[in-house]
Amino acid sequence: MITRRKFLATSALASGALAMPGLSGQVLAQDKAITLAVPVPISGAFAANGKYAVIGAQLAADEIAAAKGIKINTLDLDTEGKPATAVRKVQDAAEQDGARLFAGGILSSVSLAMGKEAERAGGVFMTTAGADEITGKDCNSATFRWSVPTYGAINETVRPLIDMLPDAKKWYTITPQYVFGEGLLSAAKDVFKEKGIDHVGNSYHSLSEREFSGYLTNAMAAQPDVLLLLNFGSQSSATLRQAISFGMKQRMTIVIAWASGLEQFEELGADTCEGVYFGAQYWHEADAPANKALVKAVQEKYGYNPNYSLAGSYIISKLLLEAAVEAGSTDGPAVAKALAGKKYDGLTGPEEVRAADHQVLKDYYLLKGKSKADMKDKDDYAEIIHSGQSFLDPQAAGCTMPS
Amino acid sequence: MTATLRLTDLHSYYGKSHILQGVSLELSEGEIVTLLGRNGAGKSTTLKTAVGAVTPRSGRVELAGRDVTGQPAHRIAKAGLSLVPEDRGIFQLLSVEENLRIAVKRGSPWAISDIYKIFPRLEERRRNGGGQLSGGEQQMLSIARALLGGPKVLMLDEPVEGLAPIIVEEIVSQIGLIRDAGVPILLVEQNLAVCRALANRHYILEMGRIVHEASATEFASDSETIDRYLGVKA
Amino acid sequence: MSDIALQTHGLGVRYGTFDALSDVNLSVRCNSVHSIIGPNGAGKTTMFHALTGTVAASSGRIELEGRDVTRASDDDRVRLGIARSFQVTSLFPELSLRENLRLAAQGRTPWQALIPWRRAEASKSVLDMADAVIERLSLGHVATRAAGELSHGQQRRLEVGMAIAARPRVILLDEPTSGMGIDDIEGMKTLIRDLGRDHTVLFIEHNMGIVMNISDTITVMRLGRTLVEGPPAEVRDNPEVKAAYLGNMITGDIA
Amino acid sequence: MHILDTAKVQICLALATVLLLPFVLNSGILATEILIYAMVVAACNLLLGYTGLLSFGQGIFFGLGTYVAGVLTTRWAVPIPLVLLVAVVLGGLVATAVGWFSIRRQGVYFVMLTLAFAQMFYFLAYTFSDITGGDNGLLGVPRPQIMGHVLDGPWGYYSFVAIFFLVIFAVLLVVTRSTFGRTLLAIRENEGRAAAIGFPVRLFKIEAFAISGAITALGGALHALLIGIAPLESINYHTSEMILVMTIIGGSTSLFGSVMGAGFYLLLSDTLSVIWPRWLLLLGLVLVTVALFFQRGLWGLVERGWDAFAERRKGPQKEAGDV
Amino acid sequence: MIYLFQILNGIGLGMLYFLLAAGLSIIFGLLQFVNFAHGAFYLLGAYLTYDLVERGVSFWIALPVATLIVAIVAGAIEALLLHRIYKLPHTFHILVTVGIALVFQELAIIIWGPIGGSVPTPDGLGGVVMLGNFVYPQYRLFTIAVTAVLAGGLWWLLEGTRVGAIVRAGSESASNMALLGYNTMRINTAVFAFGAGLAGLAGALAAPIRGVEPFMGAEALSVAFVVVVIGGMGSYTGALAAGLMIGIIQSLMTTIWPQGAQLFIYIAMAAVIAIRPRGLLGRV
Repeated sequence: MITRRKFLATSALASGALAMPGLSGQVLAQDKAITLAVPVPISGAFAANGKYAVIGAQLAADEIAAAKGIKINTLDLDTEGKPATAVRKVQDAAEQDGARLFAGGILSSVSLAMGKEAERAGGVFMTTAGADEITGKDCNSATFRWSVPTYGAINETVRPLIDMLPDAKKWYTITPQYVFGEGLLSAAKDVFKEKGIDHVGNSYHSLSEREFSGYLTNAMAAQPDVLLLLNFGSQSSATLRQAISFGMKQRMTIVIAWASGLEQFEELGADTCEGVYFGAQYWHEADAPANKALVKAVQEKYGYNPNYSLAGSYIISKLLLEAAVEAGSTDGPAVAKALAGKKYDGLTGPEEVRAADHQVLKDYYLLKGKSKADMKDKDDYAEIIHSGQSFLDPQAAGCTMPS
Repeated sequence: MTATLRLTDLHSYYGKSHILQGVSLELSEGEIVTLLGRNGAGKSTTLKTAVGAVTPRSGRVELAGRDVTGQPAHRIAKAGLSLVPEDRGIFQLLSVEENLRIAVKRGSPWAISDIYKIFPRLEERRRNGGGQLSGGEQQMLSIARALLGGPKVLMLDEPVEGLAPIIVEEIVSQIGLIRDAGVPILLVEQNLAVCRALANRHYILEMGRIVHEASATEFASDSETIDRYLGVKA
Repeated sequence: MSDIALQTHGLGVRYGTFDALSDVNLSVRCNSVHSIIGPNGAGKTTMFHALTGTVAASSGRIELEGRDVTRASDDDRVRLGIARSFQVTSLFPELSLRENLRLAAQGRTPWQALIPWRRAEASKSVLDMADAVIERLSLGHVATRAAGELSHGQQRRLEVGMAIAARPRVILLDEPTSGMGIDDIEGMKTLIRDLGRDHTVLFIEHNMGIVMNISDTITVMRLGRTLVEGPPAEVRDNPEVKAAYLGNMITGDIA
Repeated sequence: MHILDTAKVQICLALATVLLLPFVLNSGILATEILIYAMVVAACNLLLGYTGLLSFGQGIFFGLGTYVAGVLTTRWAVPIPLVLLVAVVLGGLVATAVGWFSIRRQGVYFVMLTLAFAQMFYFLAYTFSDITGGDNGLLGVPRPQIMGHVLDGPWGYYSFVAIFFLVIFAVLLVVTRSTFGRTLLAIRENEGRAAAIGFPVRLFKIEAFAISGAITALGGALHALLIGIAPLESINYHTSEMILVMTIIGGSTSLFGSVMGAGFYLLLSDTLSVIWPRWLLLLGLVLVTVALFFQRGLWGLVERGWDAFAERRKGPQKEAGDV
Repeated sequence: MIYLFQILNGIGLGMLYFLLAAGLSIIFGLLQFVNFAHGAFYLLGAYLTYDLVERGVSFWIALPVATLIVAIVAGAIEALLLHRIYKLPHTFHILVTVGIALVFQELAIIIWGPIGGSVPTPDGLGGVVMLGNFVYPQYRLFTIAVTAVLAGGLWWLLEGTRVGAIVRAGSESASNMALLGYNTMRINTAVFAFGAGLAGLAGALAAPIRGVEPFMGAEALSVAFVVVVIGGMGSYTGALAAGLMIGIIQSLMTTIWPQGAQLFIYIAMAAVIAIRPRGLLGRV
């Protein structure tokens, strides 16, 4: 408060603090820096994601600044993983710092709230969060999303697995009880129905659950061939860990449809992950030129491989900044216009920003955990056994973009 | 002969009220001394001050020639000044034996078996909870517990209050046994008969001061003093 | 019935299996000073609790000016006209002396105090009552001081004042002089005697100087029962009382 | 009563806060949030400071207010004044129920009971996501309009909230200085005696709960209008914890102390979170420090400072006199 | 069959809850102190175990060492900080212990990182036991056995030994203990350390099942509170009964109505309190 706020207070007073701040964004000029706001959970329960997201955004900013010869300031906003805090910080950044470019999110509830706020503030927001509503029924002109929605995640994991494991006819699901979980579950059910799979049961659990022995018991009682975990983050780690302790890995195939990638492998360790299938938005070993470049840059600068939080934040920051440069302004609608329909070389290969719903069309990966002996290096936890794109068309996803 | 317990000019307060206004008394080897007085005269406060449960504003407490003034209660208790409080302080949820066991001190001349000799009732009820005892039994347990710590001086606060006559007699004889075992006793008691039966000397306390001191024989014949300080005459 | 303020018929209180009070027949005349004495554990304070409704009577009846109040709750009894002071001073220590008394006076009409916008100054009768009591206690010079900062004697007087402020028919005082110095006791004695003129006072006391001096009637209690009741002279010379007070090995319960 | 605790000084301080915040702070959102929480914390103070009830239930009422605003504006487009009224009434009613249950126990048990209720309401909100939106919350809560003009700018809405803040602050001043408020103080000081002089103590406590709950729910509704969402976190017990911490830090002997507590906490969090991602550690140390060394809170410091200042100005010539 | 199995799960879960709550309950009984930092000791126990195992120390050594370190740390906190605030109102107990809990949580992130980690199942207990159609992890059976033995041992310690008698006596009246020559400050420190050590042990035992993450303390705390409220404050047997009850209810609910499993814990608590405000076995 002492330094930043004082400074802001004086400068704002000079320009008339009580007046409504202008709604137009900055016009780019050589001598003027553009601001990229990075609203991510830096403290709180999802601090791990925020830490890497900040690094990824900075990397993108440095890269664009060097390439285009402009100044870019990144403004890290700690959302604490709470929607209310996130919205307040976004409002503040828009009004105090004139920020119009927002790259971040991660959590569904936080991202939905921020998307609305970015639209209201005349900015543009790009996220890697999971909730389908972001490019579905709550889509708006200012919000873009890089990550694949639930439909794609299920279709690129469950469908290839069914093909690969023709004997596995009985599937059991464990689902967190909220909209995101429901999205994954209903997509899975559709695939089951189409493929003639016997969905032998599902257990819902709350988002604060840490003890899964009860749900796993339900699953064991149904004697499935495949256990499909539809929860994510530390909950999916806990479920997997406990499932393994119940000897379920030996008795059935286990799939985590929405894994968070390298972070999760590090948390779980190779022994736990061996033989388990993981769906992932990003994998550092993916064979795409842009990805190879990113891995090289991160290795050079930090000495480790990029994980999903870092890579996701990097790519959305880069997209926003490039669009702003192209539009010659950070003004929300202008940047959005530049982004919509854009095709580019992405971290998963060729990617495209679909204009109709602002969803990026990109690959989703199915990984399989390797044994410790097979790992080439300490991060080589898994091999990519399938990748591909599946997307509902915008109408089916429920997005009617206001013009 | 030096006093085993000597209180010199003690002043104590409860909040703002000045309860002890200069109490001095002493107790020697082999004696039972009573402290008499009406309700609110400061008898219990004198005992509590001696044992450190109330910290005196001024004055001295000496135990066997050692100054213990102002030390915390547990130190004074360890040094050998033992108080059996008016409410008896029995741990209701502990059995009789447990109440005794936690009171045992290394180096004490008293063992639990000695206690059972003096208080056979306690041995009978050793498995009972402290809360299930009658008032008299609680009193015995409280005295017994104090003895196990090997006290140099024992202080009893109204040991027979509210007890049936037959129990009173039993406790009076037990107190006598303890004195005979060599533990000097300072007794606060309102039952004159009990005091007469036991005490070598008497102090009378009024409004926080010692107003009268007498030997047992002097006191027995001085009915005027008794009426004045303790009876219904104003 | 006209001149009896408070009366009990066969009043008993039982704690578990212990009879704290049994078969007490007490009658307190209007505008009199009535004291209760007796050794520790005689049931004096228990009787107060039963009279004010702090504990329920397990048998018998309590009448206030002829009206049966045995089943009335404690705050109802305050409104009906029974007020008490406590043996252990129980004030609102951080509030001023005047506020303590104002609250006690307001306690007669507590529903008024539930109105969250009603200013305390709006109840003139309550304020007047508080000021009248301050006058009566001669505590005007410390009226704005916090009760917790008063001297012990002043606190004891305020304790009695709290009972007066409720404009009761009967004032119950539990050891009003406990812990007081000689000078304060004299003042308290005068206060209680005066209270007897316009109220009815029932009080528990150990100081025989006060009891014998100002009581119209004395009830002596022992082991939860009444032993003797009568005027001071009679009680003083009663051999049973003397025996009870000075004790012997047979009764063993004596002060 | 301290000289700074008179109604006039207090309302002046509140007014000064409203007028000064726009000049001191650059962020209208933060300033508005401070006023909303100041209101909510002052209502908590009515329970904690004036009645001596340490309740973890405030988050229930706050969350309830946000959901009232969320549901009524996004489902049925109910006009804002009516929304706020419903929040107040519903907050009061739920608080009465929670209070009625909780005050059956005292001390730590009471604390535990309110904590349990807070958890229960959280899981109710989570489980019945059809109404509350579950983890996603309710999105798109609109700002109020005044004469056809939407209060979209931060300082426009600030002014709107400032009026509520001043009214509520004045209401609480009236309440705490009424016979009712003064009886609450008596109950805090010595509950047994308050009952013995004739006050039906339970009724007083329940009424304090109701008033506190109504104001807290109003604050919750205003907060939902501020940030445009009704999130699940609002009804989490951490909200209760935060409100309590603000109350204690501010000092529970004065209403303006609550305003200071809310302001201090929010500004501190905002500042620390910019400085260091692990700022919660520093916050933890602040809490320990306050409990050990500043038990009368910020307001206690202000009083002490004022007394020292008055002492110096008065000089040695006048010693006694003020009481 | 599935219900029987869920009851077995519930017992395993309940015994961990019991271990957590017993410490809280004992501390409350002796000190009348609301300890919001109790979850932090659970967290510390789990992380210390994780740390030691990562360094190659055997789980069997890490378990007692972690427990002991937690007890020592807690004892130091009590002796340096907490004993000063016992006489203050509960408000300040809560303020201080909430502060301490925050400090521990953030320290865990600083020292061990924000992601968390796994503790491998200890050697020799990695397998499973077949129970009809169901399998049950050996390690979980082991924790049930250990906590059951501990529960019995604790009961014996509290009810059958002089030390236990001292603790129980102290929780009845500290001033009477002083009259018997006991330094109650030292007893307080020891009991606080002991109660915190139980929480640390619960954390250490839970680590191989649940892994470690920086926010596990806050979650454990709220469960521990529920167990103590239902069981009755200060009651050891109450903590056992309530811990098992909550564990079993929660497990059964995951089969009966999984959406409401968490909600039902609180509904059960509200029901118990409505009928019996002091808790199942509470004394006061």
